[in-house]
Amino acid sequence: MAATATPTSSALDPAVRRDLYETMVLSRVFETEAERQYKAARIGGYCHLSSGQEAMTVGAMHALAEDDLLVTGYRSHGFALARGVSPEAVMAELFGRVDGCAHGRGGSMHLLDPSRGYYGGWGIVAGQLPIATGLALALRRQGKDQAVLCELGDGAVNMGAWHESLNLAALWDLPVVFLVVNNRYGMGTAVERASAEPDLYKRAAAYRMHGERVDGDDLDTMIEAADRLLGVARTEHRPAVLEAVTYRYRGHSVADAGLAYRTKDEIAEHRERDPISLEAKKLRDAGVSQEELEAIDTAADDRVAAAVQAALDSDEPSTDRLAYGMHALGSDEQFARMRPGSAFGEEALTFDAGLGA
Amino acid sequence: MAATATPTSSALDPAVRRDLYETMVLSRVFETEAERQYKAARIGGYCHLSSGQEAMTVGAMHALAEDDLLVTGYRSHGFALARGVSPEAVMAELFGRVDGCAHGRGGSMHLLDPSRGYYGGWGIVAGQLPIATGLALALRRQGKDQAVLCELGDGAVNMGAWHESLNLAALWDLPVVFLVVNNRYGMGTAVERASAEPDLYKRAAAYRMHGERVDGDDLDTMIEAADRLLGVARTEHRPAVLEAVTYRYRGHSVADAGLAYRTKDEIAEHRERDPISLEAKKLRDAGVSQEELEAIDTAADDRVAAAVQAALDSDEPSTDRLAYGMHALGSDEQFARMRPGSAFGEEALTFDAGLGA
Amino acid sequence: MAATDTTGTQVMNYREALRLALREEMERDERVFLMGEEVGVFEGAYKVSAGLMDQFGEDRVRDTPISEEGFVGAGVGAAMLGERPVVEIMTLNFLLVAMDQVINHAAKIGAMFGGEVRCPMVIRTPNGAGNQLTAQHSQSFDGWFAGTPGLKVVTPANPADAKGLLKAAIRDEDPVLVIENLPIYKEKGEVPLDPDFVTPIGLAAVPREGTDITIVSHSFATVRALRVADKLAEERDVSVEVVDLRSLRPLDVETIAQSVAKTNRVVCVEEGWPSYGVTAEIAARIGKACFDDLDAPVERVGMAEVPLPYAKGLELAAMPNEDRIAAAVLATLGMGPGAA
Amino acid sequence: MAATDTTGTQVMNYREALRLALREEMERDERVFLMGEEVGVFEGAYKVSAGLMDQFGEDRVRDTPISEEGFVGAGVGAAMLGERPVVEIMTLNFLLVAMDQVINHAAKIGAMFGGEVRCPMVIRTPNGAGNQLTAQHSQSFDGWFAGTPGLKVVTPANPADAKGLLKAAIRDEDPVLVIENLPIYKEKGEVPLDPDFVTPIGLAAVPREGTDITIVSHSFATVRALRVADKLAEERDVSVEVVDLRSLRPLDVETIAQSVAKTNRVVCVEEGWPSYGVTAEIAARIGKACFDDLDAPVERVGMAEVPLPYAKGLELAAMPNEDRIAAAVLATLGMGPGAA
Ligand SMILES: Cc1ncc(C[n+]2csc(CCOP(=O)(O)OP(=O)(O)O)c2C)c(N)n1
Ligand SMILES: Cc1ncc(C[n+]2csc(CCOP(=O)(O)OP(=O)(O)O)c2C)c(N)n1
Ligand SMILES: [Mg+2]
Ligand SMILES: [Mg+2]
Repeated sequence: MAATATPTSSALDPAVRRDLYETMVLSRVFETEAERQYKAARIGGYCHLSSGQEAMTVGAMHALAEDDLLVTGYRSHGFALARGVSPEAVMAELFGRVDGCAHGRGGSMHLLDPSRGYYGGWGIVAGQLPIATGLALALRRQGKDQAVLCELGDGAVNMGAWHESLNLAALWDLPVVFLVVNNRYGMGTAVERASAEPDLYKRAAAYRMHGERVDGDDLDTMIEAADRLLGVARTEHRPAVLEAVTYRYRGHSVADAGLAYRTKDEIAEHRERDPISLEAKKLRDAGVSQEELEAIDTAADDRVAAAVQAALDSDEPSTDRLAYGMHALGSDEQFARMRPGSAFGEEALTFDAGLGA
Repeated sequence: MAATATPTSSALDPAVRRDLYETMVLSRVFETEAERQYKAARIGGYCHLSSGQEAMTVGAMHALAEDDLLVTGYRSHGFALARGVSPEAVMAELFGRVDGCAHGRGGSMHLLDPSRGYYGGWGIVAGQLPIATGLALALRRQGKDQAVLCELGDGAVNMGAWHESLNLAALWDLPVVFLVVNNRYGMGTAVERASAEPDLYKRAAAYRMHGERVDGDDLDTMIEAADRLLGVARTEHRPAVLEAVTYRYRGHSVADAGLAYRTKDEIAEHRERDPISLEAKKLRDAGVSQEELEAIDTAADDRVAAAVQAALDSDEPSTDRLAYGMHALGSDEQFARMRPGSAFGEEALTFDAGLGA
Repeated sequence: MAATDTTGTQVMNYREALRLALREEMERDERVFLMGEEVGVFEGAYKVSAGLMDQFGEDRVRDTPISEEGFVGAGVGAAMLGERPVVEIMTLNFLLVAMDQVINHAAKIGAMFGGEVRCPMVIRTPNGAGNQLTAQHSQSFDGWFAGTPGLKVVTPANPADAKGLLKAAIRDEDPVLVIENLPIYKEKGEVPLDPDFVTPIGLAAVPREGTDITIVSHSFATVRALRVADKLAEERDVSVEVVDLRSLRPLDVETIAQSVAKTNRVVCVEEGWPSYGVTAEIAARIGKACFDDLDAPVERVGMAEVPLPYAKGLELAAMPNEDRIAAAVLATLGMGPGAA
Repeated sequence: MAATDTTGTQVMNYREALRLALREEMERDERVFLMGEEVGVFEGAYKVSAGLMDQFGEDRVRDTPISEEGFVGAGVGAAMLGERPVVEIMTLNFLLVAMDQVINHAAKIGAMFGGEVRCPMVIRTPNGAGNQLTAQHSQSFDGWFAGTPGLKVVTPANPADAKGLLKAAIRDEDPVLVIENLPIYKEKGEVPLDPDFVTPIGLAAVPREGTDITIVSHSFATVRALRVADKLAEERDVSVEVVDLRSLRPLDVETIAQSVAKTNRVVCVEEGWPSYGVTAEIAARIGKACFDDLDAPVERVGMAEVPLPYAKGLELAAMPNEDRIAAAVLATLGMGPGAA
């Protein structure tokens, strides 16, 4: 059951550590700006922020190899950025513009970038688990030694889809690591009020699967564990559960103040162990100067400001292209005979026209 | 976690043991006859036999107190009989007659008798688990110290409904015992080919729930375990998983020869440890004569023959009463205005008329 | 909002009317309890149950894990034993994971068990789109449930009906799906304070009378229909009658047919996709019941048949907006673009 | 049944035609694999996949645990990565537990992700009733899927279409639901042996031409319609045209409208419940597209709107049996009881 240890990344190259810190800061700044833009009504729908969870996100993405695959829930701005999707493409998506990574069709919950192995961005709690399992099955069928990382929340572990997916992954020896982001709450429900076994990683045993819990707020811990379990998945084709304990500072979504179910003190307490501050301290200990750190903040600000500008400059999708992407090329012909007595102007729905007007 | 021991029933009163034996024999004879009647086309639909599983069934039903509740899947003739539903009412149900326990509306898969706390008889794998959980919740709300026994198959433990139900039952301290009937196969799929953790009872731990496995072919073992766990449920309001290992001799349903996925030798081997023979031996050891045992067989034959005759004598439901039971009294009025432009002769559908013509 | 006066009416919004109905029914009947995700401590994702946990405690306002299949089924079981569970599903979209318990369990009980046991449960949940919630969160599957024998389905379009229909549902002996609506939650209206006020299930309303054409609608589409009726009366001197279905199963075909017999023209509107949707059934019923009355084909307006896109402009264009409804009304009257 | 000759046709039953389609497509394309409960060792609950595990091995004919939500979703994921999964669901009834993966995942992918990724998967499953399988096992939810933008839904009614439509579905780049039918599995017919024979998606068939009235149907209702047409031709000298939809989404309204323009009368038949069902959409479309052609209201025949009871007599009475269809045809022609 115990995972075979692979070389750990705890001794991070200083330049790499600095890069990762930049990404953590970028993620925080990006989300702060997203909240501002939401309140300015440039972003709509649900917008779930992950401020406070940056070590978990960036650590997991660092451990993910270039040709590994990623699937997440809806709290995924940080994952997209850390996976290398440009802030412009993410911000444009939040703004609902054609240059968004889903061309303005998906919004905050449905980011993706298949060219980086990122297969979305899903909004139904635990709905992404069977899909991640299927991606891993495809990898096995194709004889590839790649792994899938599947992010989910602590609330998702009580859905039937969790159970069915973990059983299939274990039964079929699929290379998927289920990353349970335990940020203590699913909306307003604390883990202990939702899970009869609140040590969530222990549930892996029900499938003879390896499970472990780590401090998701420590970047090195996070990288070490993710790297090791992804390694096992790649080489031994064994799935695992990695529970990362962390905390979200903001409410469940921008619409939730996040105070009905927890105290200000509790939040303040967690902010004292902020993952970005922890990393800043490590960098300072390694000799990085305060100016350098401030320069990173400034660069992130600039980067995000540029992303906002790019998003604003990007076109809104043409309303003539409502059905864009829905069906594959050639499907228009199949639908041609549906038009008489049209209930909804099928005439107007074409699938294979380009994105432009 | 460990269940508190309650007085065991292993020292069965000889008269009781004899009664239970009679029920086991009745169940076997009933099902043999059901198969014959199915082949004579008096019974239709799916018909799932449980020959070979009698010690499990009768033992569990003996442990169930009079005011406890029962929910099962579709392989439930034996449960109904052992719970005291008359062979006439069960056979009439299989024949689709008005005197059937569901008035011919349910058939083999949907037996019930609320007056005996038997709430069905369900056909969707694991669909009965949330329902059993809800019955237990109602008992708790009503402040009652009763328990629910919920039967399911080894195949059902891989459904999401299992996971969600067990978590709820454990989280809310509900008095329900999940009786996993491990008869080695779900249709043609052996347990190890379906469950990553083939020691099914171990899955209870994922909910901090007690789980244990027993030999379901030994009546005394079965009674002791069911009695003990139901007792904990009643008095301490704690759920449990009881995995009873047994074997079905016949195919999955009458339509399945049951040989594509297992050998004749395997079946023969299990027949050597037939639960009815095991009990007969215990009775003989306790001084019951061979004639007495044969008299039990004969009585069962007679009982079942009488049930067949009663079923034959029972009326077929009137086709004027297609919608009987669908809605509560008074609903006809709600549906009255749906009739114009009727697509299906709503005129003919009344809910509150009696069962007769 | 907790009225102690029980005569007359009071202006309140739709969500308050629902809350009043829940409170009254919970006070009236010990067996009634509320269960769902975030209904208690969080006071409801859309705040319908605000204050109820304080009043009734954790047992009667029960927070659940995210396990829709599990707790919908738990509602079914509790109802079978005589409780009166009201199960909240955060939005209709999430009922997809509990479909089997609703369709293949709750709806089957009365008939399949030969009338030996009943399932008096309520599921309440909002449908609807319009806030850029995107494809997975903007759907209206109303017709699927309305097409399921064994269920009853009601869809209040204003605060009074929200109170009256939810109370009727709770008092009903059968499983009833109460489909609320996200955009209507904040709409205000007069609500009767009588704790025995209920809106009968199976009875459509005619919130606006007219003579030229009928719009048949339900849920938020009724709100739109009334706005379109106002606008067309003013701008084009068209007299629109609005039939608000209120109940999809049973469906009040009689009221629809009476209206169409008078106006001879009809547009059916729904928030969801029309193909194989609610308006299909309405149009088919009208085609049969009013064959000789119709002076023009029955028009339908609904959501464009695409997974609802995120971008605001795309979303607005895809939804059954008032311009599209007005255009369909005018076209059916021969007053559309190109007409004399 | 494994034909090596690839010209001409061969008589085989529906289940053999499906098997031939699977075998040919698996031979043609390595990415195609079959997955589902009992498809391998057991050779399929209805034996469609008999012999395939022997030929293609356990990886390409993959037995699953009873976990529909899990393995349907696994199909979605595999398809996103370029595989061509064919997922068998034992019967359509069990798709209820996997509804969320079909409706809120598979169907959403193309549009919601802006065309960046596709989901070329097939789900095949039989609908239907008629063998006393009772309320939980006798349903036809065809219209729910057909009403879901992003899906395609086909419903072969004979062996040739079983082969042709399943092959078209496997080759399609979108998620396609192939609804087979329990009572048709044993029906025989000529099936083209050409491995490149496919039946286009979105094209209805006219298996019988006639002049007096049209029956529009799909799946097993088409088998019934053809029998009724024979019977009425012989006994009442009525010339019935049968339109077999074959595809519910896209729906071939053109072929229906052409037929109705000729016959001016139409009865829509389905195996499921008509209210909010497939025939609602067909009737609504005809009402609009053929408004001036209709000489009589569009009739609908389907299952009585009750959970299907077990007893044989009740089941027969509840189903859309041929007497009920014939009666509807005659009534629509003004030849019913009481007519001149
Ligand atoms: C099936 C389903 N039920 C309910 C919801 C509504 N919902 C969205 S997020 C959420 C909480 C999830 O919590 P958790 O898994 O802990 O993730 P976190 O939000 O903390 O990242 C809920 C209930 C949903 N999207 N899907
Ligand atoms: C959700 C669902 N999927 C598939 C089926 C078809 N089916 C009926 S019984 C069965 C096997 C169940 O096996 P098990 O749980 O071991 O019970 P047993 O039949 O051995 O008593 C299957 C697959 C079903 N009824 N429901
Ligand atoms: Mg959480
Ligand atoms: Mg079994």
